Amino acid sequence: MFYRECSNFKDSYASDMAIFPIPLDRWGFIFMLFMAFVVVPLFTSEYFITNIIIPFYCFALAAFGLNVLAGYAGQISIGHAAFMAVGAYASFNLYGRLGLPLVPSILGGGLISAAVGTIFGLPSLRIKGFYLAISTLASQFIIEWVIVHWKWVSGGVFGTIEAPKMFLFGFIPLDTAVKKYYLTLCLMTVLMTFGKNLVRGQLGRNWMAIRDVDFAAEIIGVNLYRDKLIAFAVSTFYAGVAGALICFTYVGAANIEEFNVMVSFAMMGMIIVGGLGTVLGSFLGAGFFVMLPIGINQFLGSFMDVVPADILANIESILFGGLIVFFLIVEPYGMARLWHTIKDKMRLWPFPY
Amino acid sequence: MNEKKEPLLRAENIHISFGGLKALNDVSLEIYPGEIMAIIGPNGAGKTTMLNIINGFYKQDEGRIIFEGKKRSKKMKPNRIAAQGIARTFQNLALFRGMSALGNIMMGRTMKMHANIFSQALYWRFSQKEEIEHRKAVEHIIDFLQIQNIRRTPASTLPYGLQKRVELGRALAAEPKLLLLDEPMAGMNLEEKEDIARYVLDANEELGYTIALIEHDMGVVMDICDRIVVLDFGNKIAEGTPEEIKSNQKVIKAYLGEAEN
Amino acid sequence: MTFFFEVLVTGLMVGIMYSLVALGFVLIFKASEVFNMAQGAMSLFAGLALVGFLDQYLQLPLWLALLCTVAVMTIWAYAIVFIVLKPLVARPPLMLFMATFGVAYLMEGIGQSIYGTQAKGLNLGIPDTPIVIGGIFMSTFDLFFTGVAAILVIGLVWFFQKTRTGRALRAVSDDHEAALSVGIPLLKAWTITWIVAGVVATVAGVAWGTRLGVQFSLTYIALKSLPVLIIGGLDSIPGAIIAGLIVGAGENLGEVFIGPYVGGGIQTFFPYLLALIVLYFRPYGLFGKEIIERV
Amino acid sequence: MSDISLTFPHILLDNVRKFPASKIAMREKEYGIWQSYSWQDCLEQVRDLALGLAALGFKKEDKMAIIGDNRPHLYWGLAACQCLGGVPVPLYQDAIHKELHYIVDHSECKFALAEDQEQTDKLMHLKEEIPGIEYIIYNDPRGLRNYKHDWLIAYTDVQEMGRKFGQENPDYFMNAVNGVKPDDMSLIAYTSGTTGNPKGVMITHRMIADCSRGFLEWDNLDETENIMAYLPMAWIGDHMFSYGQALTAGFTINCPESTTTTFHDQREIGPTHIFAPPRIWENILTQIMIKIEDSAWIKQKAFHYFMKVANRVEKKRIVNEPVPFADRILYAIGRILIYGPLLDNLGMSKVKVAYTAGEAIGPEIFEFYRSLGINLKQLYGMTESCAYVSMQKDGDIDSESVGPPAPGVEIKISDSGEVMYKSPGNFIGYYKNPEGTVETMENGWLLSGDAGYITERGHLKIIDRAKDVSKLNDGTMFAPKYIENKLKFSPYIKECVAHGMSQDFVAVFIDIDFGAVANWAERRQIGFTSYTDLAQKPEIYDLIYNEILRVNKSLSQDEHLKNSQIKRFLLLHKELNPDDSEITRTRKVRRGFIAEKYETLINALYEGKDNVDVEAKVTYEDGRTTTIKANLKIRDVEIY
Repeated sequence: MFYRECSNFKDSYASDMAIFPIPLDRWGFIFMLFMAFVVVPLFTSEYFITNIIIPFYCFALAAFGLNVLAGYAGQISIGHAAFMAVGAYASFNLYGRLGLPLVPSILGGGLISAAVGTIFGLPSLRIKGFYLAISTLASQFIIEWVIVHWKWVSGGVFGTIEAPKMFLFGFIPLDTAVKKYYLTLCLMTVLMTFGKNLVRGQLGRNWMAIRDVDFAAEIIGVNLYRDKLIAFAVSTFYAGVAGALICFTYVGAANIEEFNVMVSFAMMGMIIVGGLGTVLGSFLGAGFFVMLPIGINQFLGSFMDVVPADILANIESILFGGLIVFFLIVEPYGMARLWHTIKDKMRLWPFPY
Repeated sequence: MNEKKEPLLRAENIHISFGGLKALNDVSLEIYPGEIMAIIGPNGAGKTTMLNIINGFYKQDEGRIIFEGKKRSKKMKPNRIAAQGIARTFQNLALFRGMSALGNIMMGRTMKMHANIFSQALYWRFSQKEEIEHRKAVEHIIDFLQIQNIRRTPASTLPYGLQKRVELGRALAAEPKLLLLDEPMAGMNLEEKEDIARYVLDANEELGYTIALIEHDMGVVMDICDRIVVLDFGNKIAEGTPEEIKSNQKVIKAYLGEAEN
Repeated sequence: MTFFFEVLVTGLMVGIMYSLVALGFVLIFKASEVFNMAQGAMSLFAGLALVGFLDQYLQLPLWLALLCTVAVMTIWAYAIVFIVLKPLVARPPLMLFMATFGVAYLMEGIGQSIYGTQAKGLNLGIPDTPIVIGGIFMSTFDLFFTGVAAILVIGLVWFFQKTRTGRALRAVSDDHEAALSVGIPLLKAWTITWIVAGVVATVAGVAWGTRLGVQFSLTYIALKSLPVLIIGGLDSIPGAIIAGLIVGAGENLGEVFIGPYVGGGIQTFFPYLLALIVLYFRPYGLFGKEIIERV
Repeated sequence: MSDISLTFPHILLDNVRKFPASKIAMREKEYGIWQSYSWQDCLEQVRDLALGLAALGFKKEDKMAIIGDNRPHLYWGLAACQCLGGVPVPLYQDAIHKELHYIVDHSECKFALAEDQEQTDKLMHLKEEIPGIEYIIYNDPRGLRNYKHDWLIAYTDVQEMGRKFGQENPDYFMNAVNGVKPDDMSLIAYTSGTTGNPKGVMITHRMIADCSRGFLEWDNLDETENIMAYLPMAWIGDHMFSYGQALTAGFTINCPESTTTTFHDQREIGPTHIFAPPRIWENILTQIMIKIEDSAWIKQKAFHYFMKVANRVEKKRIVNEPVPFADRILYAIGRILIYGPLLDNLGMSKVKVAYTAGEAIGPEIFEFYRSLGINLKQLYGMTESCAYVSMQKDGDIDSESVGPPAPGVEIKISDSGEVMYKSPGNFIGYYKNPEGTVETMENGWLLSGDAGYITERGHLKIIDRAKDVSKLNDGTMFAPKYIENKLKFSPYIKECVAHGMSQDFVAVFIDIDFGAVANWAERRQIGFTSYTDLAQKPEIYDLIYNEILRVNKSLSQDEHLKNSQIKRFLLLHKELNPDDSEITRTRKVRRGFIAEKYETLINALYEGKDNVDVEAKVTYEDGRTTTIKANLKIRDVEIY
């Protein structure tokens, strides 16, 4: 209805292959950036920023990571939170112990997580489907165990490290919510852009090919082993960075409980509800997952003055589970696909086709 | 026809069996550069198995494959074989259903694209140039197959005939030295068959591809093929030009035999 | 040496428990190609329900409480099959797999909203006094449940091998069309298997519940038995049993004899390590059916 | 005036000088994107081709046939031919062999330029019968690999020769171009006349150039315009619009990917200037109506409501009356909800000015587009006057007339009521047909053959073809075309023929629009096997019946015409088809021919029968023929 595509023609492949070929989408995206970079930090409360937006960004990153693996490359992983943990602890060690600068240690955390992820990806070369899915759970438990039991990894007791004071470029203290917010936002934006480029490029196509018909992919020349492993590496890199960011900017400590198997499952849910194999879906899913408890809280809050944590948790998991089922039945490709259907209707308005 | 020429691919005494069942029994055949060669035979004659061995999806139990004069190692993976220049289509479609027609055909170029992961992530300079240059090539194939209007349609939603066409496009995009087509016209109406037949001919004559195809429609085979190999129950029972095959008693029997049961 | 045997036997006894849960998975997978991530949640719910009937809400006698629990699980089975799986028939297995995620969340949420989240003791009045058999110490408690588990396992095997329904169900797993010709509608078959799985879950829930108390962590039991599953092979009942024993024994022995050197607590992941190793050599488990691709 | 170039070769050279290299002269949708050419590119293409032709022996005043869809290469061919002082003869790409043979033979073409294999085949077939054709040049080599003749050459090869020839004779091209004079013949446009053989209208550079300038000043159009070139190149309208005006002003000319994707491509480009015959506007309207009928009821309601609003508003605007405030608000809302998206979907949201020309357009159709906010205007002209006689001026629009005389045109009405005019576009004569020329000229005035009069506003109003306008027995005026156009506003009616000359009442043949009606029928689960079958369904008769009632109502409001309401009608068993020479390529009804061919039907209409048997010969494009038998129902219609 609001789309105006007349005289939006492409006279070069570059413009035809742009991320947002439709002007209105382009503007929508710019508007979003504006919201994120200007409106949110200036006009929203510190609580909102620290407890909603920052975790939202982090989980969006993580969810995208999982999406690369499950949504694009078709290799389900149900132990993904463990790699967030790897990223978190690795970056803490890099920053706290080795004294690397902040951003490098966060990315370093990602890289280390990617290395570990690649190792856990090796079974995917031989194992398929559910066997693989379950063997990815191994990563969850093995990593948890290592972190809890090997003091030199976790440093503190029961795998908890307090976050040291953070300085950006060594001198800018990262003390306020807004500063942390910008750190998260910038990293998130950059990495997501890279991510989008990957999945729309040849690598992304190879992944989807593997997902859809692996033997046809191989016969057209895709190196299954290499590209599966790359998928694991990329995916776990994003998870790692997300984990590190969560700990630095949200929790303020690396705590293994933040990354238990339940979180892994939740991430699965995120990408299902959000939309498998789409970047948008990663955002929607993560957003949904983060907002849900707060939403319920607000809702119940209007009836009772204090909402018991357990009731909150229960309603949350009921809604979450219900929605997973709902989406799988009604719209298997999640909110993202829903949005696209609406969008197409808008573009054709007032015509049906 | 060009018997003197050195064959592009030679399969020598291929044996393969699945769980005791002999699928191919001492089959040898040559494919010569620039020809359209057909493998025909009743159902279960082992035609598809032959293609699967040629492009390395199955490994023969005995016998050897010689491609461009070099013996192929049995350990060679299908993607390496593809890299040597063998592409194929499948009897029952194997399109990447999650991708658009364009994306599917772009997959045909995958071996030719070398931008590393980082430059792809930046989508800048080399990576972008590469994408564009291969998009151009693909667009020519889209034009060749006259599927401009379905470029952006998801493969899964395309009608069967067009899916076949897209799959052909995917194989063409790889610019193979040897193009294997497994029943490219299966389940098509006459008109669609004529189209595909024309594309196959054009691919052979204008783009100069060497083609080996399996097809049941004898009419088409006789029309477009230079040479025919006939398989029956895993054995090669005849080989020659369409005329020779038409008059070959064994062949006729094999087909009548099929007709009976 | 006796010590070794003690460890081994305890391990085996735990192993049977694993097999029990693993069986739940196998049954459902065989019948409906669904990999049921809700198995753990089912055990939890069963445990909670039992406690509910037994002493939390109404003080029913044990046998009645058990009966009611099974009834509840049956209702669940119907709900899952007809509300969740029916619309998803003929969708890729991955989707059904993910759907069971949702079911798990639902069960946990609903269960805990009804019965609360705090851990509850579950006492069936079985004395936990150690007794000595052949010079090996073991708890009657363990023995009892080992017995129950063993009986159930045998029962299931019998059900699937001997009874008409059982055979029909196997048919379903092998080939859906065939099953229809045998005269068992798909959905009916599914419902039956889910009920059976529910019963198994109940027993597992009770067994582990009495041991660790009925609480959320019961769901992890399921996770513990996943490696058992893949070691045995997703679709093999005997596989589940044998793998269960292997894992049980393996992790116990590992814990006792290797654990101390690496920092202890290796049960948590040892089974998975085992699974990885097995899968590397047998991608479809010890007894799993291999899937061959046709072009 | 002398400093203004009056020949198209020079105009092309001027453009190369005038415009920066960044200015796009032509775009063609190919390989998924719009390939662009600057004026420099065009010149090089034209030069190479021209020199190539020269190398092949093409001389001044030689004729070159051009056949194919609108492609830059064909327009370049046109220009190249003119650069050598030659005369292009564009042909209708859907013309059947018989017609092509006559034109190519009559115009003595030595060269022929074809778009692709399909067209080349036609020409090669012709060459067997007409040895005069020396060379056939093809643009798209696809499928032509097996054709080996030295007289069959690829476009690019010709250009290759041209480059060599150019190196050998560096100033050949410029000499040739300077040899071209404004009053040299620049085009022979064959009119598919409603009677007899096509006539070759001889046009000069000066005519096209002057008329083009006239157009451009009239609407002050300049090089910023974007146009879609998708009308048959053989039609004078396209030549004026996509070549004459385009070169003179320096428009950007956009050629669609294929005829089937035209409207999709138009949406992408968003032309600022549209020129199309009524049938195009009718088709688009039909498409809109079909789609709307398929859309959700809420959308339908919204659409119909806001179209009513728009219509109210337009009725005010067109007579320059103030629009009531409430309506202005509603219209603004409508623009957001309906008109805006609609125009955007049609690719017309950028349109500055649009023309309908070639024949009369139904007032309702005309108002529909205007009410959407498109500045649609009517233009009157003929091939013989480079389609340049009269056109409507902004702010002085009137759905019934075709506007005041264009700059430099004089119009007068003969005593018999026939429109005659002097236009800068008046042709020099019919090629090899002096007597034909004499017939149409009357001491410097050109006889249009149309009946019309000048309204009090000084607008020219065309009633109908002079020879078609007649009287019913009771003496009331009967203007078939006028009635037919009213009928054609219905999306369900494709063509129709009104009868009534020296009869007691008006009766019509109707051709249903198969697409629209089939769609309508399917939605109501009305099964049918063929066009003929569908056309004879009683439901369809009811459908059309109501459409006719509507027309009768509006006729009843006109003093002169209220007695010429439609009393009876029948639905034809086949679509009127140029291949059966029932209508012309430009879809003008050949009344005489139809009167003979369907005499039985006409009689049945007037003898009061309620059905009639018919057996008709149908010709397919490839010349094959079959016969259809059918029994056609006849219906009475009540009148107001």
